[in-house]
Amino acid sequence: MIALRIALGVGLLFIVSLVIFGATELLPGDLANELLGQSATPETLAALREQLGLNDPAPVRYWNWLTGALTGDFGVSLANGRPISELIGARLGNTVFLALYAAALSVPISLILGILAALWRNSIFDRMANAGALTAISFPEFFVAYILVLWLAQTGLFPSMVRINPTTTFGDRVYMTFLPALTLMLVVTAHMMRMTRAAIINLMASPYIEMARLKGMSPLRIVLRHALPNALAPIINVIALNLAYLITGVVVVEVVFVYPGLGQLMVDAVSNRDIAVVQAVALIFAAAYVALNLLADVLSTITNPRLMHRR
Amino acid sequence: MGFAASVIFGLAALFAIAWALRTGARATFSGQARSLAHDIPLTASFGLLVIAIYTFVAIAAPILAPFPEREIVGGQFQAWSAAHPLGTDRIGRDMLSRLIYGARNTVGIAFATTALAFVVGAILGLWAALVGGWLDQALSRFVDALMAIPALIFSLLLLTIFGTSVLTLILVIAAVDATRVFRLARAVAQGIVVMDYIEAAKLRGEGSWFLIRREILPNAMAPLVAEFGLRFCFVFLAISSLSFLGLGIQPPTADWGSMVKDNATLITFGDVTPLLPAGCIALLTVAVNFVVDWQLHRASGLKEQ
Amino acid sequence: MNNFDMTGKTFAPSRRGVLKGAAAIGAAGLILPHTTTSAAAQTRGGTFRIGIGHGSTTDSLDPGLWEHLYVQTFGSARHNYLIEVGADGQLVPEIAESWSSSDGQTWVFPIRQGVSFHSGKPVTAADVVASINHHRGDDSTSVVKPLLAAITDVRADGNNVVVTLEAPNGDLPYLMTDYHVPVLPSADGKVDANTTDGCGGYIVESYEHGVQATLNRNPNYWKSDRAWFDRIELVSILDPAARLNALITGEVDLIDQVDPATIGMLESRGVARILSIPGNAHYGFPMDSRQAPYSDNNVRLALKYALDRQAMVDVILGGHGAVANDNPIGPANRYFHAEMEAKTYDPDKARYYLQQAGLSSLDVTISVADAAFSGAVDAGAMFSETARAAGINMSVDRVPNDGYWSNVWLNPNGNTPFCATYWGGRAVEDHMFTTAYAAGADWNESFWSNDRFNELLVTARSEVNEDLRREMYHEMQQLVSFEGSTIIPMYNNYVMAVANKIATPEQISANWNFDGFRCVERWSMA
Amino acid sequence: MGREVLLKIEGLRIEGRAGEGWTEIVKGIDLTLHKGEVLGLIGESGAGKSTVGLAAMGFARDGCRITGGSILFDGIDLRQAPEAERRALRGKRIAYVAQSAAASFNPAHKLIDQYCETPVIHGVMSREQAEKDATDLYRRMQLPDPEGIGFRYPHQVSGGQLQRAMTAMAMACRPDLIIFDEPTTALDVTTQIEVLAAIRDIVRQSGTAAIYITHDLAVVAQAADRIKVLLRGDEVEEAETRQMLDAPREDYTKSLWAVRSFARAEQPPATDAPILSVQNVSAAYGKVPVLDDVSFDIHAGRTIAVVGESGSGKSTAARVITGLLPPSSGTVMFDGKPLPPALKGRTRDQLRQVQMIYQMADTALNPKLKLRELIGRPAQMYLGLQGKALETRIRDLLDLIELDPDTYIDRLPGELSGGQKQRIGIARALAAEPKIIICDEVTSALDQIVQEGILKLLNRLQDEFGLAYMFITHDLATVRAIADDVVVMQRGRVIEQGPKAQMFTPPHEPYTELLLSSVPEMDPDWLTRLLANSRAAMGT
Repeated sequence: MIALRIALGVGLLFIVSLVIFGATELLPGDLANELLGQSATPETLAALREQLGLNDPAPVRYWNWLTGALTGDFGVSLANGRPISELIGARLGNTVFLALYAAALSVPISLILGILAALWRNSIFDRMANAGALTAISFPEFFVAYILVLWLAQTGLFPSMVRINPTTTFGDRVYMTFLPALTLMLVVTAHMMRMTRAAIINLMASPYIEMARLKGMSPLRIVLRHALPNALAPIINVIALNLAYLITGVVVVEVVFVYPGLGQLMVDAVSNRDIAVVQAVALIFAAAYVALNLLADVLSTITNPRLMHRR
Repeated sequence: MGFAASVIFGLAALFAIAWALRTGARATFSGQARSLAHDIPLTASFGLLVIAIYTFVAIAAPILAPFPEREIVGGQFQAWSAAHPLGTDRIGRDMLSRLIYGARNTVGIAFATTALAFVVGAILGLWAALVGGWLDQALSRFVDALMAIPALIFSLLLLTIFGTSVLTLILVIAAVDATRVFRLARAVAQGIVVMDYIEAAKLRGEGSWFLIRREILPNAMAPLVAEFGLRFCFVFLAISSLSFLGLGIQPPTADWGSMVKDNATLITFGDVTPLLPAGCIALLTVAVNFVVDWQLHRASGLKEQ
Repeated sequence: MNNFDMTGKTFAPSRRGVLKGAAAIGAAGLILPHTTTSAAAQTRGGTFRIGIGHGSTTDSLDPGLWEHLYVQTFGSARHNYLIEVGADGQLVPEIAESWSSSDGQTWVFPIRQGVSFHSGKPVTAADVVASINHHRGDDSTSVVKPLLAAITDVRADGNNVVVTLEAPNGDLPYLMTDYHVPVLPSADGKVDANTTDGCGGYIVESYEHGVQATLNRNPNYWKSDRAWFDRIELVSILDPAARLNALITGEVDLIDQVDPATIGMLESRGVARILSIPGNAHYGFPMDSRQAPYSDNNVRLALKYALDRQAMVDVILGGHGAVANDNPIGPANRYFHAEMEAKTYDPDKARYYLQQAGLSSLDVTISVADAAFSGAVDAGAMFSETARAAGINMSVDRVPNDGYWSNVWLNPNGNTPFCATYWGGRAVEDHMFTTAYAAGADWNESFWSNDRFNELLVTARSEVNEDLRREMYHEMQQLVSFEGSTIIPMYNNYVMAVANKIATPEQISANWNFDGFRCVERWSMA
Repeated sequence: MGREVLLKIEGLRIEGRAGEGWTEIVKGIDLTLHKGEVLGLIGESGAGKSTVGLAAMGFARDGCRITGGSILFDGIDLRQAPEAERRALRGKRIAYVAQSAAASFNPAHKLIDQYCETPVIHGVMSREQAEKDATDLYRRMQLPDPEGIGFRYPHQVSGGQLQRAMTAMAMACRPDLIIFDEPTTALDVTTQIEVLAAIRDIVRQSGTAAIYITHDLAVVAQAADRIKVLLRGDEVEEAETRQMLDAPREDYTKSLWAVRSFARAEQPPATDAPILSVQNVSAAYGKVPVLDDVSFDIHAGRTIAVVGESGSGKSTAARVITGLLPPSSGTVMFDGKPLPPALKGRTRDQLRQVQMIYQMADTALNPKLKLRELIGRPAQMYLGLQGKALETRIRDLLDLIELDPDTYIDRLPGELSGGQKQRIGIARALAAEPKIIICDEVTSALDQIVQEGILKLLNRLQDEFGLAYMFITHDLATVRAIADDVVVMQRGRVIEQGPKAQMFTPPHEPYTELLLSSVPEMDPDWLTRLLANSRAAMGT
């Protein structure tokens, strides 16, 4: 089963690479154009194109890239000749760190808020949490980020930008990355909280919940012990979805906090038509998406006795 | 903090009006409308009121706005005054007028985009669920592949290829959003296609289009409508994110996302100007979701009976 | 987004400071080295952190591909050049101890002895030759290849480097200041273009492309009155608001591209000051003169009268600039024509010219992107507004920043005849005109071709009579201004904000931003 | 009855939310229960019997509220007591056994964990003691593998076993009162016997008082000491079980007793060629075989009943006939000609000839379509009726199923009662003017009185139009009422088939025998007798 899913995932990555390659082919201009900018003359363009191998037809270039990628060689950045693995390495780490950090903040909070909101549904708390979460996602990300900078960075509590390098200690990293993580937390919490609440409330009408109430169990115990385990599958799925977002969709936050992550790299590479880098990053994103979905499915299976323990 | 106070006061006033209107509706209407009015929670009536106001403002923008949308009528960043109640923007256009026209442009574009995404995504999703088999597999895997590409970056790529006219903006965001709608529509429809009435219709020899249109769609409406509300809001945010990346709605068209972006550096200095369009977006988002929550609650409530 | 910004387009540097050198070939070597410059007020130490609105992971270390402020500043911090442009605009010898030519065709540059690269390897004439040759030859991909195309031979002669030209050219020393041509270490006659080694004031400690670079003071730096800071940190901050925040919160000490809208508020914070350096850089709107309706000069004039130049300076530049009269030659130029009739915003006049063109109204589309210059989109909107009163219906098409210079500028697809542009100033009139206004020039963005202008351009080059020459250049400016096809509403200053704890010299170079990229070695802690 | 009163309910009134307001669903019920006594609470759906049962625990479902009366449990006023006190009683002194154990066990936890929850949380015993006790109770409930069964998850245990496990769980704290809410309704007849016996035994052995809620008189007769009959929230009458069975006082009670009186007139054996013939059909879902060499004939104007428990393949046979599941071998002949195996290969006329009525009218009718469209669509599609003619036809059909066209034509299914919905299903089938109607458990979701109406209607229509019915059911009473021919199926095979008279007279195949003997009879001693017989049989 999992082998099939992995095979499907690999197929998916192949489609993604095709789509991305096709799209970048459609982009007006090419790498040589972008590198030389306004100073491009036909002569230098031709020389640069020749050097970069841009004169091959598209299918040939795709094939070259694909065969390289299949043997684990993602090649070098066309723009500056650095190995792509080197370009991506540190940034991938940064992206994952930020995503996990934001998840570490937002998952417990959204679970707790979602559970409490389900427990006290239609109460003032429920309404306030709901409206608050909605308001948080209603503002554009960069707006939220700027407001946090205004309140928390200009007052000197946290740095307004993230300056980390591979030698930064974990503690410093946590401190310096707090604001971007907080921004992302505000962005994703609402979704997860609402899903948790909905999943639990959805189950609250189940006969076994009524049974638990008729067994004299306390409301908290009913929610935690009887509803939550059965609501895990949708909650895990929404967490996976948001984690995927945290890894792949945080360009804006990266820009605002000058965070060296993959999103920025991807946008750079697109604007420079550095197709090798675009492909590599797109594949990392797609792989993250596929892997997280797979992980969510596996976890859903593990937490579901009906699937784990066959008759 | 006068600003914060006036915001709180304004929201409270909106709630009060919503409450008054609901009371009025309960007293005046009869029949179904009356029971609707009885049913409606205060949050939802607040949401409806806000949506109504936005719609009115969007339609009546040319009448309401004191100045034309694009005309430079003063110096840049003028303070709030009688002539310009919300001051002027960075090149001296009247902020209030831009906000009012922004309602028309932003809401209109977001609505068109969401509607398009829903027509395409829902039809394909319902179809895939109904037909199943390889068609379902092919469509689903393709959509999976598209969803595996981050939405923002994919939109960016497409907009760069096709340019940033309002039409391409609508098409691109709708295309990206349609994948999400597809997933939802398919999931919802999978619960419906196993119902006996679908089997009955198949036994009758009905074609796919009839099944989708008459048998599945009416029963999938509730979750789709709820999703519509959320997507509608996400489209706003997507447009403003794209504006941030330099690919949003064309100037000098007034649009709230771009207006936030244009004045974003002012936030650094605690200036409230960018807060106004952002607040407009947020208020509508919250309002729409209040209504959506109510609708969802009604839909699930009716099901239980 | 700013990473789509290509504002750091490559231009040959301004030649504002070459006045003297150009007039007295061979005498330039007499200019005193910097050791005599007073340095009493400057203190050593400290870390200078610069936030720059450019930088990308795809940035190359190869100087032939440098194109924006980040790599330019980074380059100046670690490299030296043959010749430097001083803050006052004069040429200052750097790795070349002096320069001379008997005929203007063969140039000799004696190489300064005792200077070594960070690796310890001494700087030799062979290194200089290889560094120059990197930008020459068929397989060179250097941006300045066309600029150096007139060089037929470069060779080392003992401690001298001898450069031979196709034809006499007094501007060669000026070419050697170009930021693309640093002195790099070589081996076997080739440079390693991707090295971070140089002979400049700072040694690279780390470099993450598109993120940050850290450099430490070169303890063996040959200049004793330069490189005051112990450490330099260059951070790429693309978002304007993030740059501002970084300055306000003290994360960085210097930022470029300050949003004019926030200058007042920033100054009132009292943590930083604004440096606004006037230059000859200018913003413009070229029209493709081959294409109707722009082929009619009346239409062009109508458009020229249909915009409010002062308002643009005030709004787009926040006052940090000056009104331009469709003239690419700036007030700092030798032959600047100051007495031309000024064009002011005059809808009636615009209407009149429209009538002259036989039109009652005009529909045009201007393609703009902030990639052309910061504020170009707003400028387009303002232009469109003021034009309406003149009966010109101008729609603003915001095109993507991404790919602006390849897809929009120079009207490559025939659908963007009217767009926005940006030029760093040229110190020498001939250079500016030849680059962008001579018929058939690669970068003649308006495809303007004027017989009289072209004739004057050639004769003026060889004219020795100063007054006649002035007259010719004045006439050319008149032609460009009133018959040309480029609307140039403003000269923009280099606007940067610097923290109060940094001391800046009294004179800051107008030759490029950031004190000619040399802020890293000229400035110091307060 | 000198025994101590355990529960005393007086003037109980409960309201349920209905749209914008509240309607009363329990209208002043009095109830007295003594220690160790079993009270049967019976009534049709909507009688309020479950609501009363839950109220005995001081509990009202969401959307319900107790508005009047008093509930005294062992001297404690459950209405006045704080929630914490009520909660302390629930599970410990008053336990509940729900209708569907499969739905009422939490799928996420093992049986033993759910069992131990009550005694441990209520502080009655430690976890170890509880586990030991559970094994003992499981054994007494005659569950297989009493040591191991607790460590299974609910989905790993069969429905009948789950129901017994739930009864064991209810007994965990040795409560004074157990509420049984239709504990056997969802089970197959043969399973129902076992569970019923187990429940009766444990209640008697432990001397617990119980309220046994059901709609099935025959079942309640086996378990209860007294019976109380409810109708739409009101009490109809209450009496000792035997007295109630022998001499019901009220007309309503009598009508309940009389339900099974309907029977279709005996038909002579069929002589004509069958209109539809299933010939040696085998079918499978994927690789799982579900039908094995099944053959039977359907004759015009006759009703063939296909009987079997869940999983016997009777519904699959219908799916093969309709073309939803193409058989892996064998053919279905219609009017002497083979029908194309798959739905897609059949012509519109072939589709028209075989119509289907479903068990759950709720899911068989699109809830978003008005009756006009629901009924009109087949007429429009097959017969090409339009406009006025279509309208007339729809009205005629509504008349046929005894619903007033003016009132109902523009209603939605949600606005109808269960019986009315099933009638719409019938009208929809009739609209196609078919030769054969397949009725898949069409009455099993309905109350008995309503069932009777539907059966009578079907019978009348059959006579009127000469329809052939294929009647899929697990209910032998229904078979007795309307079948002409009977097919008994078990595990995908036909066990026995023939005319009704033959099938209901011995000798039977053993499985048929078991089915027949498992149908509860309206005799308080029936279960005791049956168990004694079977034990005797096992003993020999």
